[in-house]
Amino acid sequence: MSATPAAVNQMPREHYLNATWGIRSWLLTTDHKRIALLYLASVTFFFFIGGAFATMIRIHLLSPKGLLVTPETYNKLFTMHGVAMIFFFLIPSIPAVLGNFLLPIMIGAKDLAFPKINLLSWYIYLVGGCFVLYSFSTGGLDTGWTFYTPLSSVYSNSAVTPAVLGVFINGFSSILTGLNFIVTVHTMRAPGMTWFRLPLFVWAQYATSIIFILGTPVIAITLLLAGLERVFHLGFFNPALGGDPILFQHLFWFYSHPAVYIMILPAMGVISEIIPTFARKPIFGYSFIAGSSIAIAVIGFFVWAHHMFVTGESTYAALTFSLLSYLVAIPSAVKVFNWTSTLYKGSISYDTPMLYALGFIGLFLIGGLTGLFLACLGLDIHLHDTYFVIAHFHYIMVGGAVMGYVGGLHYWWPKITGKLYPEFLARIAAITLFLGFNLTFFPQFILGYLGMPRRYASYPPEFQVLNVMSTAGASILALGYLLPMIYLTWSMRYGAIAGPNPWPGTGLEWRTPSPPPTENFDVTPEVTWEPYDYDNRPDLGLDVSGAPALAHGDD
Amino acid sequence: MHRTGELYEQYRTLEQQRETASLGMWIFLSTEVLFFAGLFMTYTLNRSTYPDIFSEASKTIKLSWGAINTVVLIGSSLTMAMAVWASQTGKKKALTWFLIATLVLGTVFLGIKSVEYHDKYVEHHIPGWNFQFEPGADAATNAHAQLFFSLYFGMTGLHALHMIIGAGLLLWLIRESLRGRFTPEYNTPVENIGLYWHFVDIVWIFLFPLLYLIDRH
Amino acid sequence: MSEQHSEQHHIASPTLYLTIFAALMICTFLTVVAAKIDLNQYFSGLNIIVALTIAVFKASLVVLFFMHAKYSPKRTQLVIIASVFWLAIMLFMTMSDYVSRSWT
Amino acid sequence: MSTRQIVQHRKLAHDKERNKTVQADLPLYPEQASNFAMSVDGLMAYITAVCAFFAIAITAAIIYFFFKYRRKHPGEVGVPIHGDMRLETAWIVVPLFLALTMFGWGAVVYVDFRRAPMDTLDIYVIGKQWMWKIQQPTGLREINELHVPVGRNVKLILASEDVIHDFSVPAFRVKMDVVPGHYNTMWFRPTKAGRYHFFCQQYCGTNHALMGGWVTVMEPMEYAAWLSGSSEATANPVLAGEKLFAEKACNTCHVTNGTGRAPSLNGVYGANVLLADGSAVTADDAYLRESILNPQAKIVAGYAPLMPSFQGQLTEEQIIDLTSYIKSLQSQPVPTKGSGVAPATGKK
Ligand code: HEA
Ligand code: HEA
Ligand code: HEC
Ligand code: CUA
Ligand SMILES: [Cu+2]
Repeated sequence: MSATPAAVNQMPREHYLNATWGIRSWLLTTDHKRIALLYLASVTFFFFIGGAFATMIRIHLLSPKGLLVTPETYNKLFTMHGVAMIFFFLIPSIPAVLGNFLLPIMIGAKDLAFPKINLLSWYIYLVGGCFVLYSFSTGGLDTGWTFYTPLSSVYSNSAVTPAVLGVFINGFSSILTGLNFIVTVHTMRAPGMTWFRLPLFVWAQYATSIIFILGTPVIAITLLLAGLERVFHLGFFNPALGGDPILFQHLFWFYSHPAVYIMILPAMGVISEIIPTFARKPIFGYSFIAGSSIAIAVIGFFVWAHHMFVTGESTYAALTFSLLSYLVAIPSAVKVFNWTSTLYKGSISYDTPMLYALGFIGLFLIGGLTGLFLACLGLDIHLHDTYFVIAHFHYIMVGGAVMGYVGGLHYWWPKITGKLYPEFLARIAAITLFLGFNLTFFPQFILGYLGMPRRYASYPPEFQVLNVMSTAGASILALGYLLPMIYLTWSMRYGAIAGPNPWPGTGLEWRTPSPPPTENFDVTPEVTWEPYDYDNRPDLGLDVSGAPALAHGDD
Repeated sequence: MHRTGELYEQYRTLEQQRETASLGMWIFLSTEVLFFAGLFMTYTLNRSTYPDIFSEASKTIKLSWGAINTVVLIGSSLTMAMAVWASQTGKKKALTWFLIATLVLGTVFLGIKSVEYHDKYVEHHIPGWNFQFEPGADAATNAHAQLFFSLYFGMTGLHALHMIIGAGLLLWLIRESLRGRFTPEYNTPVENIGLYWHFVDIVWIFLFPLLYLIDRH
Repeated sequence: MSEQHSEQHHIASPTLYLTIFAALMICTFLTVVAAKIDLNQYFSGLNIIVALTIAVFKASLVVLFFMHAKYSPKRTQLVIIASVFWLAIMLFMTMSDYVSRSWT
Repeated sequence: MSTRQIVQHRKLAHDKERNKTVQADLPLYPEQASNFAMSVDGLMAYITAVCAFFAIAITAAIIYFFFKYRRKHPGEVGVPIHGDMRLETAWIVVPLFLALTMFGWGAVVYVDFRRAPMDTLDIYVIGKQWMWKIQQPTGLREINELHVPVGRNVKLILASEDVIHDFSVPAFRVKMDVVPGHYNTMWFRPTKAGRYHFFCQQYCGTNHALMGGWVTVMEPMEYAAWLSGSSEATANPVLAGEKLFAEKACNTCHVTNGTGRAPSLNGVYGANVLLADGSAVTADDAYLRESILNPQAKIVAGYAPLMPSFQGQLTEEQIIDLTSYIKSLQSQPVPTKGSGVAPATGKK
C-alpha cells in the first residue's frame, strides 16, 4: 500500500516544526527533532562535497594516464573524499539524524537525557567541519583518509594539521552523541518499555554508542599525537626519531575498524524496522538480532589488525586477528538470515523503503562476504590495497549503509515532515541507485583481483575497460542520488499529508501525530505490547475483515 | 526555583534525573580512560623498546617533587570525598571549606608541576628544536630520550589540563555552595565533579610510578 | 522506568575516608621504597610489576570508596569494568604483536 | 608507456624477452607465475564458491518470497512467526564451520609465505619516494627492475628510506609493506619466465602511482649470464662494507680474533646468539640491523652494553653494505663469549 487517502488525515495544528519561529529558535533549540534536522542539513552538505570529489575521481580514472588533474591533486581528491564521507557524512548520518530524531520517541521519552549536550555536539561537529573545510580549501590534504605516519606526520606538504584537528574535534561530537544515547536508553524509557520491547533500531543505536564512547577517544588521542608530532617534530611514530609507524596503525585501526560497525549497525537497525513493517509481521528472531548488534559492537574491537596483515606484524598476531575477523562475521550472518526469514509468509508490499531494505540486504551480503576474502590471510596478501578492498567497502558503506540511510529517510519522512513523497518517482530512484551502484563497483572486484592498486592516479592500460565501466556506473549513481534530493525537498511543501501512521508501523513513533509535537507525546505512553506485533494491535485497523485499512493514531 | 535543582522537563522524577546525571558522568569517565589509553599504549611500547634510556631519562626528573605531588593530590581527593559527604549530610559550611581545601591542594599540585616544568626547561629537556638530553649525547640517544620526554610532557600535560578544568569546576562549585544551593536532596554537581576529580587522581596514581620510578635503584 | 534502584543513597563515613587516605599514603610510601630496591635482580621486570600492582591497588581503593563504586548500581560497575577491559584489550593485543614478532 | 613499448625499450642482447605480459582482453585473474599463485587462486576459488552459494541462495529466497508473499489486499497482515531455535543454531554453526575452514586454509598459505625457506637467494630492495633500488647478491644494482631466476627461492629484504611503501607483484600473488625503521622480508619462487609488473601498493605520496617497475624472470643460465655480463652499475657491497666498518670505527671494538671489548663478528650471521637475558636469537638480517641501530635492544651475553647506536648516521644502503660485509665473515668462526656459553649474570 502507499498513501492512505489523504482526506482523512490532517496535519496537527501545532508541532515541533512550527512551535516557534525564527532562526534563533533553530540554532538554540534543544529539541532533539530539530537538532536532527540541523544534522540532516549539514550531513547532506558533506555528502555532496564527498560526492563531488568522487565524481572527479571517476572522471579522472577514465584514462590510464589520468584525465583531469595532476597526481598530486588526485591524491587530495581521494583523501578528501574519504575524510568527508567517513567522518563527516557516514559516521554521523544515521545516528545523528535518524537516531536523534527517533530514539527518544521510540522509547517514549520527551527528549534525550541531555538535550543541551545534544545541541553542543552539533556545534562541535560544525567546528570540526569548519577545520576540515579550511584544510580542503587551503590546498587540501593528501595523506589518504588513514593518515598513515610518517607520511602524514613528516613528509606530506599539505594541510594536514587543520584536517587532523578537525577530525579530532569531530570525535567529541560522536562521543557526546554516544553518551547521550546510552544514558537515554538506560534511564528514559517509558513505563512498560522493557529491554526486550525496545525496537531493534534502538538496540542498534545502543550498540553503536558503545563503539562511540569506547573507540572514538582513541582516534582522538592518536590524531592528536600525530598532529603534535608534525608540529613539534616529535618522534612517536617517526622511525627516524626512534618511534614506530606501525604503532600508529594499531591505534588508528583500534578505532577505525570498530568505526566501520558504527557505520553499518545503525543501517542494520533501520532495516530491522522496515522489514517487519512492510512484511506486516513480527521480526524473525528478535532477540538474536538484538544480541547480534551487541556482539558485533564488542567483538568488533578484537579484529583491528586485519588491516595490517602485510605490514610485517607478527605471524601469530595475524593468525589471531584473522580468526577473530571470522568470528565477527557470524553475528552479521545471523542478521541476514533472520531478515530473510521474516519475509516468509509475510504480507509484502513494494513500497520504496522496502525496496531499499531488500537492496540493502543484497548489497550488504556481497560487501560482507567479500570481507571474508580479505580476512583470509593467504588471500589478503594478494588483495590488500587493491581495488578489491575499494569494492568491498563501497559495497558495504554505499550499498549497505547509505542505502539503509536513504531507505530510513524515506520510511520516516512522513513522520519527520508530515508529508508523503511521490511514491512512483521514489521507486524509480531506488532502482536506479541499485543498478548504478552495481555497475560502478562490481568491476572493481575484478580490477582488484587483477592487481590494480588503489590510490593510483594513473594505471597500466590493461585496466582501462573495467575503469570505464565503473565511471559509467557512477554517473547513473549520481542521478540516483539527485532524484531523492529533489522530490524529498519538493514533498516538504507539496507532498500529500501523511497522517500519523501511513504504513502502518507498530512502534511508538507511529502513535503520535506527524510531525510530532515538541514534547513528542501528549501523554506519556505506556507500553503494553510486544515489538512488531500486528496481531494484538486493533488500533492499527488492519486484518480480519480485510476491509481497507484506514490508519489512525489512537491519540 | 533554581536553588535546589528543579526537575528538567525531559525527566519524570528527580530520582531519574539524578541517576541519569551520575550514569552520564561515569560514561564520560570511561571515554577518558580510553583517551589516556592511547598515551599509555605509546608509553608501553616505547619503554619496552628503549628500557635503558627511559630509565636514565626518568632519573633526571626529581623524585621528591613527584612524591610530594602524589601526597598532595591524594590529599585533595580526600577533601573532595569529604566535600561530597558534607553535601550529603547537609553541612553547608563544611562543604564550602572542603571545596576550598580541594582547590588549594589542586593549585599546589599545579604549582609544583610548573616548577618541575621550569626545571626541565632549564635543562633543555623540552622536546622540540632545543632538546639536548645530556651534553654530548649522540643523536640516537637524544632521539630516544626525547621520546621519553615527549611522553612525559604529553601525559603530565594532559593530566594538568584536566586539573585546570577541574579547578575551574571547583571554583564554580564554591560559588554555588556559598549561595547554599546544595542540599542532601540536591547535590548532583558536587558528586559528579567529585567523580571527575577522583578520576584525575587515579590517572596520576599511574603516572607517578610510570614516569618517576623507573629503575630508581 | 523498568529497572529500579530503590537503594538509598549510600553515605560513607568520614572515618572510612580517613582510613582509605591512610592506606593510600602507606601505599605511596611503599611504592617509592620498592622502587629504590633493585628487585629486577630476583626476577627481570619485578620492579615494574610491583609498582603497577601497588598502583592498581591504590586506584581500586579510590574507585571503590572515594567514588562510591562499591555502593553504586550494577550498571555503573559495568561501565567501570568495561573501560578497564577495553584498555586491557588495547594494551594486550597490541603488545602481543610486538612480543611475538621474534617467535619462530 | 604500454606494456609492449617498455618491453621493446629494454630489449638487451642477453635479455631474451618472453613477451607474455599481454593478456586476454578481460582476464579474471592475473598470470600465475610463482609458487603462491596456485595456492592463492585455489583459496580464491574455494571462498568464492562458498560465498556465491550463500549469496545466490539468499538472493533467490528473497526474490521468491518477494513475489510469493506480495500483499494481496491492503488490510492483510503476515503470519506471526517469532523465530525458531533450531534454525538459529543452524545458521550460527554452519557459517562458523565454513568460516573456520577459510581461516585454516588461508593460515596455511600465509604461514608458508611468512616463513622463508633456508636456501634463498637474498636480494635487497630499498624503497624511497618514489623509486625502488634493488641490489642483487653480487652487488649488482638495478632501479625499478628486478631480475630473478626461475625455480629458485628468492627472498627480498625490504627497507625504506622515508615513508611506508609496499612491494607487490600481482602475478606472484605476493606483497609486503616496506616499513622505515626495520626490515620486512618476503619470499617467492618464480615458476614461469617472463616480465611482470610490480607496484608500490602502499600509498606513499605524490607519485605513488608511478613507483612501479618490472620483474624479469629468467632461466637460471640466462640469469647467471646476465649477472656477470650486465653493464649496469656494479659495486661490491662487501668491499664497501669493509671500508665502512673501518670508517665508522666498528673495528676498534669488533676485533677479528674476538679479544676486543665486543664479540667477533666472524660467523655470527645465521648463528644462534645467546643474549644477556638468557634467551637466544638467530642472527638474521633484521637482527644485524637492529644490533647496529639499537644495540641496547638485545645484548649479547657476556658483554657490556657499550656499543653506541648508529641510528641516523647510516643510510639504508650503508646498512646493507655493512650487513653484507658481516655476512661475508664466515671463514674462520672464532667462538665469541656469547655463543654457546651460558649467560654470566642476569644483571644489567
Ligand atoms: C561499514 C563498513 C564495513 C563493514 C561493515 C565491514 C565488514 C567487514 N570487513 Fe571491511 N573494510 C571497510 C569497511 C567495512 N568492512 C573499509 C572502509 C575498509 C578499508 C579501509 C581502508 O584501508 O581504507 C575495509 C577493509 C577490510 C579489510 C582489510 C583489507 C585490506 O586492506 O587488506 C578486511 C580484512 O579482514 C575486512 C574484513 C571485513 C569483514 C570480515 C567484515 C565482516 O563484518 C562482514 C560480515 C558480513 C557477512 C559475512 C555477510 C553475511 C553473512 C552471511 C550471509 C553468511 C555466510 C557467512 C559465512 C560463511 C561466514 N575489511
Ligand atoms: C561513506 C563513505 C563513502 C561513500 C558514500 C563513497 C561514495 C563513492 N565513492 Fe568512495 N571512498 C570512500 C568512502 C566512500 N565513498 C573511502 C573511505 C575511500 C578511500 C579513500 C582513501 O583511499 O583514502 C574511497 C575511495 C574511493 C575510490 C578509490 C580512489 C582510489 O583509491 O584511487 C573511488 C573510485 O572509484 C571511489 C568512488 C566513489 C563513488 C563513485 C561514490 C558514489 O557512491 C558517490 C555518489 C554520490 C554523488 C556523486 C553525489 C551526488 C551527486 C550529485 C548530486 C551530482 C553531481 C554533483 C557534482 C559533480 C557537484 N571512492
Ligand atoms: C664502543 C664499542 C663498539 C663499537 C664502536 C661498535 N660495536 Fe658493535 N658491539 C659492541 C659490543 C660491546 C657488543 C655486544 C653487546 C651488545 O650486543 O650490544 C656489540 C654487538 C654488535 C653486534 C651483535 C654481535 C653478535 O654477536 O650478536 C653487531 C652485529 C655489531 N655490534 C655491529 C657493529 C657495527 C656494524 C659497528 C660499526 C658501525 C659496531 N658494531 C661498532 C661494541 C661496539
Ligand atoms: Cu611507494 Cu607507494
Ligand atoms: Cu576492518
